[in-house]
Order: sequence, then C-alpha cells, then structure tokens
Amino acid sequence: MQSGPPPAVQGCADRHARRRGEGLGRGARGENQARMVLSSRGTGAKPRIRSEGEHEMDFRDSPDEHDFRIRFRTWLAEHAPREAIPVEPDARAAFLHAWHRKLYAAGYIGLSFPVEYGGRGLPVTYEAIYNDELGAAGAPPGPAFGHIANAIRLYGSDEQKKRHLPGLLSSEIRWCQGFSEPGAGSDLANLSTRAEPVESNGVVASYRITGQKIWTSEAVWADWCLLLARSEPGSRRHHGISVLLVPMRTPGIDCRPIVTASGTREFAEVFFDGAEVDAANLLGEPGQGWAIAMSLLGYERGPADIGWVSRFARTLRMLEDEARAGTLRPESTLRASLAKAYVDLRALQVQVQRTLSSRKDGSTPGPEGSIDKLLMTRTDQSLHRAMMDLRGATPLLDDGLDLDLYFWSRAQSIFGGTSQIQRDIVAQRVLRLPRAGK
Amino acid sequence: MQSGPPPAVQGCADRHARRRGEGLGRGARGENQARMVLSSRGTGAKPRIRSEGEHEMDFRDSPDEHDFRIRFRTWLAEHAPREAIPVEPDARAAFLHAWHRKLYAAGYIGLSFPVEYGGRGLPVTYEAIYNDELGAAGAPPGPAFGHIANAIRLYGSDEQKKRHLPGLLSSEIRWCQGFSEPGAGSDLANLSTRAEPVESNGVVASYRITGQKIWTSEAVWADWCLLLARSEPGSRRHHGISVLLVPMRTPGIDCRPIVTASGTREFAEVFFDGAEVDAANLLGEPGQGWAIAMSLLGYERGPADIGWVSRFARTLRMLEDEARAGTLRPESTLRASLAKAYVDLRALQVQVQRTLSSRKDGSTPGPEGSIDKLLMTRTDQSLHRAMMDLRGATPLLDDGLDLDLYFWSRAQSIFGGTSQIQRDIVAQRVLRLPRAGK
Amino acid sequence: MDASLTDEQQALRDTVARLAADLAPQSPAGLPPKGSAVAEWGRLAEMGLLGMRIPESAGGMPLSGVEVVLAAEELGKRVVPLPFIGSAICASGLLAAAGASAELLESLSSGRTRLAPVLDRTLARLAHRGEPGVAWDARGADAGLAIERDSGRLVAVRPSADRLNAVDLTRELRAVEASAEVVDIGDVGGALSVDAVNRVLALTMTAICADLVGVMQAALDLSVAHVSARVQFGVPVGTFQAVQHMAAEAQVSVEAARGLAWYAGWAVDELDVPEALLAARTAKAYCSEHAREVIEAALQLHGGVAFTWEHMAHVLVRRALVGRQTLGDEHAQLDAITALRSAAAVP
Amino acid sequence: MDASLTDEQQALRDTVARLAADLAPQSPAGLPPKGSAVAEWGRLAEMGLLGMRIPESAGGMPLSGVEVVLAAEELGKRVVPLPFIGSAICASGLLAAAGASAELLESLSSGRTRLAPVLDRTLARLAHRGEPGVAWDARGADAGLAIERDSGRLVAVRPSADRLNAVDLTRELRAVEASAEVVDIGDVGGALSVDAVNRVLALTMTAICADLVGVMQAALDLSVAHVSARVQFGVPVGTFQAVQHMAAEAQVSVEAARGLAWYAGWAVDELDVPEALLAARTAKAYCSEHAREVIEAALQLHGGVAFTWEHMAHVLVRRALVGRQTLGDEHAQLDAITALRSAAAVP
Repeated sequence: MQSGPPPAVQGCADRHARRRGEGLGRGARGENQARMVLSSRGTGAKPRIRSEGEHEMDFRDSPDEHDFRIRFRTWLAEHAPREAIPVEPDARAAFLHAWHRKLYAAGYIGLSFPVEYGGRGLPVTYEAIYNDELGAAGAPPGPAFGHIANAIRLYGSDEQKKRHLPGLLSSEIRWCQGFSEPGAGSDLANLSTRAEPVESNGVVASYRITGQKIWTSEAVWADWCLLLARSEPGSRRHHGISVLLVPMRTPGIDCRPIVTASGTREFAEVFFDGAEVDAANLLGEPGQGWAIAMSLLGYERGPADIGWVSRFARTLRMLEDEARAGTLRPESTLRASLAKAYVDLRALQVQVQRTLSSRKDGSTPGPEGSIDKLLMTRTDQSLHRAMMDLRGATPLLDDGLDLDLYFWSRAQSIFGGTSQIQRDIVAQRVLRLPRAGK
Repeated sequence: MQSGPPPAVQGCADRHARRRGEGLGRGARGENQARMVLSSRGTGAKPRIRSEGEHEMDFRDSPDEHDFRIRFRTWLAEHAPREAIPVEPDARAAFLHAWHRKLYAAGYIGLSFPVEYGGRGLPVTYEAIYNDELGAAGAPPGPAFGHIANAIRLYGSDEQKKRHLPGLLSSEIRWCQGFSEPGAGSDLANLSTRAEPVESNGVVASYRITGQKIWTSEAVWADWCLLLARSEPGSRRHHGISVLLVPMRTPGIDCRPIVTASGTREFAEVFFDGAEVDAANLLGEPGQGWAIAMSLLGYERGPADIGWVSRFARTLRMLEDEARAGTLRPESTLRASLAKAYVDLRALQVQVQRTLSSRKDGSTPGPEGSIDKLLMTRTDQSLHRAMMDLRGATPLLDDGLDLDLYFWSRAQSIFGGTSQIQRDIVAQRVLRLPRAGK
Repeated sequence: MDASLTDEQQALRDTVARLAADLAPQSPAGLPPKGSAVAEWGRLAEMGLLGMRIPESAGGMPLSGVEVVLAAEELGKRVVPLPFIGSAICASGLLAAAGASAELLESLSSGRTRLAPVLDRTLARLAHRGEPGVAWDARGADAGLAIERDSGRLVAVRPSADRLNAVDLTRELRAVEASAEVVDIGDVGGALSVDAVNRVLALTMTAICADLVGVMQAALDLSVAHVSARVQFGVPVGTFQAVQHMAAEAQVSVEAARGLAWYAGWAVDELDVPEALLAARTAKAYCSEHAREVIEAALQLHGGVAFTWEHMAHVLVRRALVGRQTLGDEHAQLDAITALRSAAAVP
Repeated sequence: MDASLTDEQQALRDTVARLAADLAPQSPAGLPPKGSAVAEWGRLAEMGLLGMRIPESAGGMPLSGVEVVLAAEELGKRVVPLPFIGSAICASGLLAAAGASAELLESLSSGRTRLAPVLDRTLARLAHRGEPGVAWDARGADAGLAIERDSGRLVAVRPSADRLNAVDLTRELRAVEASAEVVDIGDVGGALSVDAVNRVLALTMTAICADLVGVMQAALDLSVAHVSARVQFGVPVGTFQAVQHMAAEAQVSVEAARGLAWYAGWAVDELDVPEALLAARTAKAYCSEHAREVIEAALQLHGGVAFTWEHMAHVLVRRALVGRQTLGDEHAQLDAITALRSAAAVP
C-alpha cells in the first residue's frame, strides 16, 4: 500500500512551493504586490511578468516578453495612425501598405521568423503579444501574409527564402495567393489551372500557366503570386499539383478587380493565358502542391497568424468606449452583449495562446487548426452582430466600415475553407468519426 | 391599355367593402365595438366572433366556434382538475385516464371525427380551439391518440372503424403504437419484427408475430396495439410491411417498462414471441404498412393533433403568472425571455391554424408537416430552456415535473422522427433539393 | 376560424407578383440610382395598390390589411425599388386617418404625389417636426410627413438636399433636418389620436414584416437554385446534408414568419388597437430576427459569390437590415411585448 | 507566456484520471444512494487531493489552481460522486484563509472530516448563518460551512435531516434551515476579508468550470462512441454530415471551455482578486452556456437511448445543470461581467 502522494502530485507541489518561495504567485496572502505594476487596459490584456527559466504554465509575460510588450505599446502610442482608415480602395491599400512598412521598420513584423530571412527570431508566442497590443491600441490591422510567409519558410529552398522572405516581411514586395478558382472553392482539389512543364534539353526549364483564379486578395497591388496549379497533365484531385512563385508582371497575366458586396475592391480575378515562369520558381517539389496548400491553409485558418484576434479586440474596445459614453442601444436583450463578446473574445485569445504555446517547438498547425478557425468564426460573427445591433440605425444610415465588417464576419465562415469544411475536418480528423462510403 | 384595377384587386376590395358595410371589421374608425366583449386572457387567445357564411380569412371564431369555445371554457373552469398531476407513474396514468374519459363524456374529444364513430363531426379547426382553451385553462393534457385514431379512420374498414374508434376516442379502450425497434429508430424501414401469415385452407387466417418494439408509449396500460411489422417474408426496406391491430392480452406478448431519464415509466419495450392475431385485424391491405405509417407519422408530427400546443401555452401561462408575482430571476439576458417564448408560441399557434385550415377539405398531412414539427420543436426547446433558466435553482432542488418537461423538450427533436429526418424531408420533399447518389 | 387565403386574395397575390416581376431589378447594375424617382410608380396606381388605405370617397379603393401584406411580400421578394409601404401604406394611412382632403388623398392614390413618413434618427418611431429625422422610403417623395408635437396634426416637411448614404439600395432614405422647411401639400386634416397613429403604425410594421418575408423567400429561392446547380466534389452542393438542413431551417422560419404577418395584417382591421399593435410587434420581433438568420444562411449557402457586388444577395441583405431596424427590431419589440404582456389583466 | 501543461501537470492529470476511472460509477445503477458517504474519500486523501489548498504547516500540500482544475476535470469526466470541490477546495480553502486550527485543517486533508459550503437557496452565493440555505456537495459532510453576517467569521451548521430531492445524482445537496444548529468542529479561525472570500469563490467557480468541462468531454466521448457504432440506413450514423457537424461544434466548445478554465485556474494564484474573479466569471459564463449546449447535443446524437434511466447521459445532464447554476450561470455571470468591465478604468 502506498504512503504519501504519488510522484506526479508531489512534483507539482514542489514546483508550486518553489514558486511561492520565490515570491512569485499571489496566493491568498497577497504576496508580491510590487510586480503587478501596470494598469489594466483594453480587453484585459494586462502585462504580467514571470520569471525566465524552467517551463511552466504561465499566462504572464516573461521579462523579455514584457519588455517587448511595453516597447511595442509605447511605440504604438506614438506611431499608430490616428486618422480613420480611408474607404476608397486604392487610398486604403496605400495607407495600410505605409503602415505595414512602418511596423516592419520598427521591428514588429516577422517576429517568429529567422533573423537571416528578415525576421526577429523570437518564439512564436510573441505573435500573440503583437496581436494583443495591436488590438488594444486600436491600431489599423497589420499585414495578413503570415500564411504565405510560412509556406515559403517551410517549403522554400534556402535561396528562395533569402530572396523572398525579407521583401515579403518588410512589405516592400507585395504578395497574393492564387488558390480558389470558379470551379474549385470548397473543393480545392478540383482546380484546373494548368502549369505545363516546358522542357529544354530534357529538363523542365519553365512552366506555362493557363487558367483562372478568383478571390485573389490584394492581387491588383501584388508583385508576386503564390500560385497553386496542376503541373502534371491529366492528373486528378490532389495529385499532380504544384506551387509556383509567379511574378505578377509576367506577360499573360490579367487581373480584374472584384467589387465586393460592401463595395470594396481588395479581391480580383486573375487570368493566366500562357504566362511562363522559370522552373526555379517552383516551391518545394513537383507534385508537392497539395501538401503545401494544406500547410498554408493551416496558417491561414489561425486566428493569430493573420491578425484576426487583434481586429476583434479593436472592435470590442471601441464598443466598450461607446457603452461608457452611453451612445449604444439600451434594450434588455442587448445589455449583456458586450460582456458576451468579451467572453467569446477571451475564449479565442486563450485558445490562441494554447495553440501558439504548442507550436513553440516549431511544429506546424494540424487538423486541430480547424477548431481555432471555427472558434474564431463564432467570435467574429457574434461580435459583429452585436456591433450592428448595439449601434442600431447608425451603420445603416451611413454605408461604410461597419457594414464592411459585418460582411467580412459573414465571409469568415467561407474563406480559408467554409465552416462546413472545417467541421468535416474536426469530425473526421480530430474526432475520428467514420467517413461516408468507407 | 387597362383602365381600373385588375379583377382580382377589385374582388378583394368588394369583399372588404361588404365586410365593412356589414359592420364587421374595426378599421380606423372603431366600428363594431359591441362585438368585442370578452376580455383577454391566457396567451392572447381572445375569443372573437365572425359571421358565418362565405369563406374568408378570419382568425376570429365563427358564431358556432365561439359558442363551442365558451362552452368548453366554462366547462373547464368547473371541471378541470385543480390538483397537481401525480408524479408516481401508475397514479399519473390513472389520473390522466380519468380526466380523458371526463373530457370525452362532456363531448370534447374526437371533435373532428365522424359522429358514427364516436366523434363530434366538427371541422378540424375545432381541434385548434380545444387546444387553445385547454392550454389557457392550465388544464392537464388531453389524450394523445389523434395519430392512431386518424390511421384507423383513414385505413380501417367500416367494421374496424365502428369497432375501434368509439372506444379509442372515449378512452375506454387504451391504445399504443408499436413502431420503433432497437434497430429501427430513425431508419424505421429497417424494422425486423415479423408478422408471418398463417394460412388455413389457402387463405391467410392469422399472423404470427415475433420481434421487439421499443419506446412504445403507454404500452403497460394499453388494451390494443397498432403494430407495424414485416408481413412478407424476405421483404426489404419499406416493402412488405403491414399494420396489425393487436390485442395486448394476446398470449406471447411481454411488456417491460422503460424507466426514462426523468424516472417516469410511460414507455415500454414490447416483446412478441409468436403472438397470433386473426387476419381480420389487418389494417388496410397487406403491404400497405409503410403508407399507413407515413400517414400516421404525419399526424403524430402535428402540433395540434396530439395536443402539444396546449401544453406549451399552459407552461407559458404559469411562467407569466410567476413573472407578475416577481418570483422569477431578474438577469438582463432573461428579462425578455417570456416575450420571446410568447412570440415563438404565437408563431406555432398561427402555423397550426394555417395547417388545420388547409385540412378543412379533408386533406391529410403531407411533407409540409415536417415544417410544423420543426417549428414545434424550436418552440418546445426554447420555452423549456427559458423555464429552467427563469426558475433557476428551484427545479434543480426538487427533481420533478420541471426536469421531466425539460427532458421531454429535448426528446421532442427525437421522437416522431428526429429533427435531422424532418430537415431531410423538408429539404428533399418540400424544397426539392437533389438527393445524394441520384 | 379560417387562416387560408380566399381565391380573390390568391389572385391578387399572383397579379402583384407579375407586376413585381416586371418592376424587379434583374441585377444590382439594374438598380435605379439614388435620387431617381422611378417612373413605374404609375403602374402601382393603375393596379389600385396606391389607394388600398384611402376611402372610396377620396378616390381610393380600400383593401384589408391582409391584402396589404400579400402585396408587400411580393414587392419585397422582387426588391421593387418603389415606396409602396412608405407612401401608399404609411403616409396615405396617416392622412386618411387624419381626414385629409379628398384632393390630397386622390393625388396620392393616383400616384401624382408621393410622401414619405419621417422617422427619428434611430428609425424606431415617427418623428416630430423640429427633431432631426429620416424620410423613410422616400424615392420620388414630394415631402416627408411628420407630426406636430403639440397639436398632433400632420405636417409636410422638405427633406435635406443631401442624400443619406444608407445601406439599402432599393428603399431610399433621406435626411430631414431639425430646421426642415414646411411644405404646403394641401389640407392634411386634423389632429390624430394616439390610437389612430398606432393603428397606422401597426399596419406599417406589418407591411415591413411582409416585405421581410418576401426578402427571406427570395434569399431562400436563390439559395435553393444555387445549391442545386453548383457542383463541388463531383455533386451538387445541395446534396450535402449540412446544406440541406440549413435550407430546411430557413424554410421553417419563412413559413412561420409569413403566418405571423398574415395574422397581424388581419388583426389591424379586426381587433382593438392594443391587440393589433401586439400582433404587429409579435410579427416584427419574429420577422426581424429570422430575416437576419435567413439572409445569413443564404450567404453561407452561396459561398463566395454572394459577396460580390454583382450578385443580388447583398441587395437582399441590405434591404433586410434596414427593414429589421425600421420601427424596431426584435430587441426593441421584445421589450415592448414584455411591457404589453405584463400589463395584461389576468382573470 | 506559456499556456501548456508541464510534464508534472500532465502526469498529475493522468494519475487523477486513473483514480477517477476506479471511482467512476459504471452505470446509473452503480451510483451511491443519497445519503451514502462513499468510503473512497480516503483515496483522494492518499493522493494528496484533499490538502491541495491547505498549508504545509497544517498538514496540507499546496498545489496551484491549475492543478485543481486538472483534478476537477478528471473527476467531473467520471462523475465521481465525491465532494472534492465542496470540501477539499471550497470549505478547506475558506478555513485555510481564515486561519483555522492546524488540527481542523489536518482532519480535512486527511479525509477524517468533510465540510460542505452552505449556499443560499438560489445556489448563487455563500449563505449567511440564519438564512435558509443548501449545503452544497455535501456527501458525507459532517457539517455545512456558512458565514456569520456580522463578524465575517465562518461557522459550522448542521444540515436538516431531510434530504433535498435535487436533480444531481452524484453531488449531494442538503437543506440548511434558517434555524440550523451550530456545530462545534474546532477552531475555524478569524474574520474573512471580502477579498479572501472572493479568492476562494473564484477558485470554487473555476473548479466547477473544470468539472463542467469534464462532463462535456464525457458527453462528447460517449456520443462519438455511440454514433461510430450505431448503424441506421446501413451505415454508422456518425457518417452523416449533420451528425458529424454537431459533434465538431461540441468539440470546439469543449476546447474553448477548457482553455478558459485553465486560465482562470492560473489566475486565481497569480492575479489580484478582481482580475482572478473576472477570469473565473468569464470561464463560468462560457462553461455554463456551453455545457448545456454540449449535453443537449449529446442527447440528440444518442437518440432515444439517452432518455433511458439506464444510460449515463442523464447523469451527465443532471450534474451539468446543477453545476451551471452553482455560483451563477451565464446569465448571472454576464451581468456581473458587464458591471466589472464597465467599471474598468480606461487610459
């Protein structure tokens, strides 16, 4: 018969005792008041400092993380644009582009990317801090290219990484992503854009691209496109697909803006009519396109990787200010809606922290990423419904950013893979439910 | 070029003018105050009188309907049991049985059934009035055998109708319905209970029944069972199934109560071990079982046919009384929940009125009945969630009727065909969406 | 009790449906520009739709609230960009109730004059003269119609020249400044009682409910057509159970919303004002909530294409969002219903 | 920032999971009757789970809120019918904070004494002595623990002999009358500050959240197993997209709920009381709402069989319903959060 607690329990107790002995933790006796110096602000993202050293669950910043947070917060207070984001599409793109270059120049972009490729070489958890602070400051959104950058980081040759990543991260070179097609939306494997290998002396020298992409964001301003195309003639479904890095100024590429439901023009249809790119622009191996695409989508679905969390925090912060100013509607069914939005946002923020923590070892998003995407979609849609409800007639009398945000929130369950696709993934690949026909 | 409004518009105008000329309708000038004499009560089911005569959309009672309503209301005020419904299963069954016999004796059961079979020969819309008043009075639920009675009415021989309907309607003879099996829930066509034809002199003289039924409600108290069984050996899916009217005291029938999640015992498993019934007890034709079952389910899914609407109205009425007495919880997200329940209930009541009106010509429920079932389920589930929320700890500290109602509300999306099945039906048979594999 | 349409009502609905199909913008590009009056107004007059709530003595041809509901649903379904509800139901109804001159009423029923009710800036209620407001459903309107706070009489005011950049592309909204000039449109009649105003508001709310039902039905019809045709994974996406169930739930909502709109349309002519208003608010609570649910489902069922300017989906969304808000969405109605119900006498 | 478990924490979780599997009722028939003390309490003491919030000086072995959360989830998942949260977390935490005698605390950590917090009859807050209350999680409890209104000191009271017929079949609730007799359980220490009480309440709420997460996970696990095995229409029902999507949404809720419980468990030892309480309320709002969603989904995924007494589903439902309500469900928490957030200073 056993005497004394099991080793695991004893281990946790020892650690807890050490921690308390070090004067960390507050416990019931209110130790360590002095370390809690910074006032609460924004959405509860109070900076907290923890000791460096052994791994331990701690939602508080390490001293280095804390320094970074304060530095970024101070920088944002001084440098974040105060003016409203322009509504006119080109002006809007130029405004955001300038902002992204400024963020990079100050050292806040590419935080978790290697220094040699223009990044900052920090743990991936810094991306969460960046998101927190950007949102809490109410600053304009940061660049949304994490998924493209990670695809190049993971699958690019050293030369490709050196060539492309610094310009991408700095926003000097602008990128778009050519995935969806008119006949390949949810069913991406149905894509029909061809990249025909052109041989010279028995080796593939270039690819000739023919087809049409749709919903290519920022394509009209992009210098390069990360393109998914069928490189093996006659191949079907997810076989025979490759990724090419395509300069947008290649002859044979035509780009037509899509006007969205809210009147913006950040998307385009891109037509390829025999556009030819050098075989050196192949990312990864021939036929590896599907794997690269799935990896990229894993990042695109991540709430932190392309900065969604910070946008939601920004909206909530503005609504809470309006609530305090008494300008929101008072109906009883709306009274707790900001508290609800706060809870949903906290659920998402903590989920992001857990996901990023699990990626500290360099691992890449798996099917569990679909959980985060679904959670993000819930938060996005309930937050922006609440925004529309609380502001009442105001956003209806002035067609502008609010309606745009509302439409975006509805599109959140479509782009990057519909919620139906995400639920299929969670059911079949996380919960391991049986597939039909198997 | 046309002059004057089209005939259809003119026709409506003429009718409206006639109606106003007759002093009906109130219009903007407040005519006809004298006809609106009865005060509002319950869930807004104010009795209203309309003129007999030509067909016309009118949610008000006709004079005959009005008389019936007042008579029933007066009768209920005097005769509805005031004591709480007993919790103990047998006592509960006896209590309700006595109540149902009393309702019948007073002339309020089988309203839309032919007089010759023990009914009252009234239009089907009287069932709505009956439901309204039963609910508004807070009376115990009426009998829930409309689906069985309609199956016998529609498919029975004259002899069967004469033999069975009067006793069924009067509750003298109690019935249960043997449909679901352990392997045939949502997939009813998978049923395996066999009714083997036993021939004598080359004709089928009887059927020998072997198999198991489950979720047979009231089976332990029932005298007869309307049984669905496979009468054609080797048949598959919905072919070769027949309906038999089986006396429960037939040798070879064993009935074991199912204790439900809330501790009640109104359901049973029924085991058939070679129980033999006379071939005269076949309902309809051999092999017609599936059609009869679908017809019966159409009634079972109807919110009025088995009295659900009145039960919801009863619950809402009690909750509104408690709200006025100030005994419900005050949280902001709950403040409008009774208004919401009222709106949902009104949506259901009006839907029932529309459905019953469309059945005045004797037509039977079609796939649209699944819309009513889904709407009823929404109302049931949101109402009982609200009930649990508003009463807070009270129903949790005393395991009883409230928890039972809550469990029933959750089961509403399962029995009579799951909500998933209902949505399949609406999508494929009402909206005509394509079926997989076709 | 009979909750079904008469043959004439069905015929009226079909007639209006054909007219609406004629007047329907076929694509967002076909929408009239803001400020355009849209000449087809006369066709509604020819059909008798502009005199539905004007007495025969003043050139109208009164029809019941149920017919108003049937017409409004068909016009909503085709997002017809004409101020049927604003001018022919609300403004005409107010003026008829106030006893305006036959001449003024006749100019409304004949289509020569169009008037728009002035709502406050929250769109929740009729505005008084002297407060900033919004002329609602004001396409081609000669003036807005507000209420004098003291006298309870109607007064016509001139909307601001600047047009609001409102989200609805089919129903025009124009700003009315606090200092808006009074316009002489003829004899607007006497003081309106609270009951008289409320009865017209009940019908206006109900007509908006019907409009929302039409929009929902259109969104569902478009979705059903889309998912039946759109192929992904080698099959129509409409074969997927998740897609089918979303459409089925939308169908349930549309049917229930339609029923409540019918009932409220019937109640407005048949019941006392408090009950007619409760019926209207009940319908408006339900239709406002479910219109949003249904259009959001329709966006999801369409996928990306619904988010392009060229697709009609956003036109439906925009009309639904403004319709929801006008005279109170579900949040406003539920609070109002709570107040009405808890005040109800209990026997 | 590191939001992942340490190796020791994972080991602790696994250890508790094994114990919980041992203590788990295998079916409703295996549940201990009401009033039975359940002797296995000692096994929690052996494992050190009863001294998690008691100082070493009083025989305890303090563990952090995160470990409490991990243990509570595993015990919840197996619906272990023992008062871990009531006695070992809440009552022990209150007594430790009040500076109760080492002797009393040691009798708690060793399992010789069990105490149950007394909540008011709404289950929303700790009760004062002299008001009717409920001894919560009182299986085998020697006494209930209430607060003296004037002194702020703890006081042990005797629950009524009549047992409440509460719906939770695993966690016992007993009535405490206003006139309940005071029981001498030893030196219960001095007055508790509001902060001290709130910190214990924050941890108790958080532990209930973790219990709810465990119940949700159990409901989901049972459902996944059921739909994978149950065949209808010739295929496992788990192949139907509607079924898969319901399970997937439940998985999202469970993950998010678990994250908030972890955070709140961490916060209770690391942040100031108002922030720890906000974290606990945030978790409780989320877990209360989604626990109901998930158990309702589980009922649907099971179909009829979940509504039989023999099936564990209703045991989970019952535990979840009472857990939701205890110390405030989402409705109560959202109002509290609104108050906390709107009072927050804005820079």
